[in-house]
Amino acid sequence: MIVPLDEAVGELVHDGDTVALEGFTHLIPVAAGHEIIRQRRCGLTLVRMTPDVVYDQMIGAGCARRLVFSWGGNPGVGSLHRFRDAVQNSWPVPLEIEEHSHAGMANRYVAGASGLPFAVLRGYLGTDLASRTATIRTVECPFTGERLAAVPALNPDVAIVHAQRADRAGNVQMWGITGVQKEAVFAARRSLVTVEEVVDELAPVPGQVVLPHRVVTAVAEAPGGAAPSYAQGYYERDNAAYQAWDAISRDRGAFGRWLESVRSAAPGTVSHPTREGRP
Amino acid sequence: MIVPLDEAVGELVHDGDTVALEGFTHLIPVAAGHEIIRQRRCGLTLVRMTPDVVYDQMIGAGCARRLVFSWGGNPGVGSLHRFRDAVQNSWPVPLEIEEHSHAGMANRYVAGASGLPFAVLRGYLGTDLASRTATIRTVECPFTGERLAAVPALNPDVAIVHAQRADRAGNVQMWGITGVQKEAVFAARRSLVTVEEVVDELAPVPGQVVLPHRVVTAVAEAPGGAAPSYAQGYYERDNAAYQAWDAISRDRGAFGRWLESVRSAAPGTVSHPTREGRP
Amino acid sequence: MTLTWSADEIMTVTAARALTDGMACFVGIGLPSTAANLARRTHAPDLWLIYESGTLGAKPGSLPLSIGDGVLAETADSVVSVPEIFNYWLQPGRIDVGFLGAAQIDRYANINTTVIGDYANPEVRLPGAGGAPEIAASCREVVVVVRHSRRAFVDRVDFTTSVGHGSGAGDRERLGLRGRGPIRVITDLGVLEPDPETRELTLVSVHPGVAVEQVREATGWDLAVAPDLAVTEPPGETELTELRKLTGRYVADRPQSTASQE
Amino acid sequence: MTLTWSADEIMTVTAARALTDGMACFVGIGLPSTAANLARRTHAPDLWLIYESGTLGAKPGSLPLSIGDGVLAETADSVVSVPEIFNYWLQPGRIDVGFLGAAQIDRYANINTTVIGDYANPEVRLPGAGGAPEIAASCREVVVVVRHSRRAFVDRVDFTTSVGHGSGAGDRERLGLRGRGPIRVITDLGVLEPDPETRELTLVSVHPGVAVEQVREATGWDLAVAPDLAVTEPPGETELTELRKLTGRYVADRPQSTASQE
Repeated sequence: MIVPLDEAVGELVHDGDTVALEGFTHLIPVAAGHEIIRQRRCGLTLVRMTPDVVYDQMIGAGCARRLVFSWGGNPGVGSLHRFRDAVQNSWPVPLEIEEHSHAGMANRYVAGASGLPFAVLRGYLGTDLASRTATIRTVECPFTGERLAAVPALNPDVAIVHAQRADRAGNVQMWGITGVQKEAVFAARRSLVTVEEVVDELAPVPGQVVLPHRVVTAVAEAPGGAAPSYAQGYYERDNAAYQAWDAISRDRGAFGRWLESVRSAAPGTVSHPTREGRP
Repeated sequence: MIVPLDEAVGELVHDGDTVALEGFTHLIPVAAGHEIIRQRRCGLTLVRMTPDVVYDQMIGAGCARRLVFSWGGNPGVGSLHRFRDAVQNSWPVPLEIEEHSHAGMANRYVAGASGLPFAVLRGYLGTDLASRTATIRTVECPFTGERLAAVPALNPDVAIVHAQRADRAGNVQMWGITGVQKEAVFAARRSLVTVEEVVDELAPVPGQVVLPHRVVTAVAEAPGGAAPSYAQGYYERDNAAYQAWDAISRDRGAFGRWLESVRSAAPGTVSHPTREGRP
Repeated sequence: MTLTWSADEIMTVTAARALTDGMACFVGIGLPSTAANLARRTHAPDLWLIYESGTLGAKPGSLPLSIGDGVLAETADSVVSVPEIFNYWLQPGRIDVGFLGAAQIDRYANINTTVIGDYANPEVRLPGAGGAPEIAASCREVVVVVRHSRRAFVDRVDFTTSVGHGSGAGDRERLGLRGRGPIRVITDLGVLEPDPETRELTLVSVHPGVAVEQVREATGWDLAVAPDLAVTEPPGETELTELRKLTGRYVADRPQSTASQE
Repeated sequence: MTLTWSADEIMTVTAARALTDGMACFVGIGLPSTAANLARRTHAPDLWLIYESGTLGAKPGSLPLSIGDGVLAETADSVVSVPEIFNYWLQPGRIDVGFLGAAQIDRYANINTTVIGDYANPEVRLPGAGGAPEIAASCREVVVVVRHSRRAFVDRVDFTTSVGHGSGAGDRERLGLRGRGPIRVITDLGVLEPDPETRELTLVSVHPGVAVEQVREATGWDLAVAPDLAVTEPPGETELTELRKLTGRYVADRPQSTASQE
């Protein structure tokens, strides 16, 4: 249940898998993403509501053949240049995209978590998304006759999230902004949770979300594993790292050097632009 | 926002309304139910997943013309005799019933809370409920072709729940088993929350559910207002009162005397069988 | 010393034994809850109890009177909303075993908790469905605990609240029900299991001292009896002691430390 | 003393004024967030901010850089899941005003944040929809904040990420969109509002010192000008001070207590 991160990724993430790394600005599983890069996984369908720096890195590293998402950007900074390069120039490999809105993606996870084949929402009406994305259809209310949007369930092969704590039985505790992580874990066939620390007992925290061990396949300790995003109660968001990523990612060469540094680092190391070269 | 209970019921609950009093064993809004009896409301469509003693009382008092529910009983004791008398003998007035499963009712509230006309679930397959209840239909998944159960949204005119605390702005805080109360309040056009106490500041509590003041129409202070059910952190369940209700409710005469005592009590008083006659 | 027990006690002990340690068990109130909590205190300490009130992994020290008692919330790994229990836990098939009671149960283990008599004009109005229809549909398997009588064991239930094996073999699959349905019915007289071929409930075990004829007389159809009919293993001392502690019938008439030596 | 301000500052101040105290406001990141927080610190202390990350009633003391900053969670009345924000808050029409940005906006206030150029072979791939399509559909009304340029103000968006007024009057109703849609577009040059009849965006106000021709030149269609064109009320000292505190551009070059006396 509690395993080293490199073993967990090695066992749970296979080439060609559909993999969702979730975390809404807070608690992004960056260390796990870097481990996927380090193990040179490829052909992945990457799923994420808000692909940001770590997905830009995985896409630039050639891990992904397909991206299912609703908003891809460097929050507070601008665009994702590796994502753009993949979409606009197929570099380093072509990237198919399947694009939804947040409401649609959130409900796709909810349907997946609920064992339903689809979800119903008021969404997409009149937008070009509805015509560009094959996984947006409509359904008729059997009581009112009204037509509503329907989206298929998301059931990733693996969901990966980061949390503050887990106990030794694999019960996971997170708090603060917890986004769609519970739904992603429940929707997935397998799940990996990286945590700031493994503790003997999970003292209750207001606003906590608990993932019982029964829905968690593996827990890996990865202190600092959400940086440069933040872990409430542990560390702040490293805004400078997001800004620094903009320059690195604009240039294929600079990105290549960054990639080399990640690949040559020891397993479990988290590499952040602003932290390079520091003791 | 913060009003006396009798005023709140007087303003928010009208004859003929669809009214949901929710609370899953814990935090049942009994004081509000008794105030509805005291104000002699009639023709109500009463909605509740688990009609128990307080609904037996309201039904016996003739408040209801219709009951929408999934399980009606005296938990841990047995049957509801006023409910049975109404269904089997139309006493004191005929009672129509619309009967679902818990899963169906919970999802009807979820749809109501979500502004959707219906909800989809895996439910009712092969049961006689599906043929006896008009609000159970099917819908086809537009992606897989699978047929699933569909139930219409519940949007009560008023939802009434009981909570531990509210602040003066009308933000409500409850914890422990919170059942389907959030969904009931969100689904309703108006809402009334009775609370153990109104406080200046809601100190966070692990496991809390907060209902922001924006979804709360009125808050009424009603200390002990969930008895004989319990309010975690305030008082225990009065199991003897549930047992005592069995004898009272079996007999129309005994029930009539109980009803008279409730009607003649001062507004806001909670009458429980085992507490009668005590100082 | 000779152990003695009541018919309810051997029923509850036998029901508890049907639960394997580590399973996730969706528990109905009453007999199922007593049996599940007994199992947790004897051979299955890691049995994971889910109650429909929203408590996950409850570890009550005393028997809850209702599915929403405070002791369940206070001892749970996590308390979630009722929609979440049904949608995120039950519906996707995460629960190993559903543990149900019944007012009526029939030849194919279909369950009625709704009405005796006609639905529109009932003889007896019962509480209704609660969580049972979806528990019976979605748990990997279902165990039913019910006291044996001709009133309860009927040829065909007056109302199908929860589907057991429908009208026989292949019916669950035809209906699209995902779980295996009732695999065992435990009563105060014995144990019934669906026939592997026909899915008709068949007597597979009688409790010590119970005659087959007694069970057949308490059953409203021509009850089949398994050729290798067993006699239920009697309750052990620990099982009885723990059960009586739970139900409040335990009388500590001697020091507990010596009890195990007798 | 004469107040001076930048084009971005008057845009943000004007956008903040579009928000009424007590409203529930669904806030996009960037310019909308700055304006909403300015409103909360000036005329609308009870403005109720919702961010799509799940924070309800956030009261950040400093500007969040993202929609999920810790300061939002720590100051919120409540933090809920992302599905809950969209399903229980936005979708049922509980939000008074949605506050959006845009990469492109067209004559009928349709918004593009997806691609410039062809979808399959884009010139510029933009971040995409995020919460915007449903914010634009379900909020009672929508306010858009965007810097004025011919690149942004186009006759027809390359991609309709979020519907404004579609192709004109009656289109929202035909599509079944429940909110009123964009009621105001605030830029660094002036303010546009949909024509009451045609729903075409019309210049209703220019900021002090801005010529109508300048606005028309920065607009990619033949921009209509309201007959009663106004000049935007200039930012007040408190507004500018609070805005600069928020954006970190405030220089406390004199004691604050005397500032208000000048």
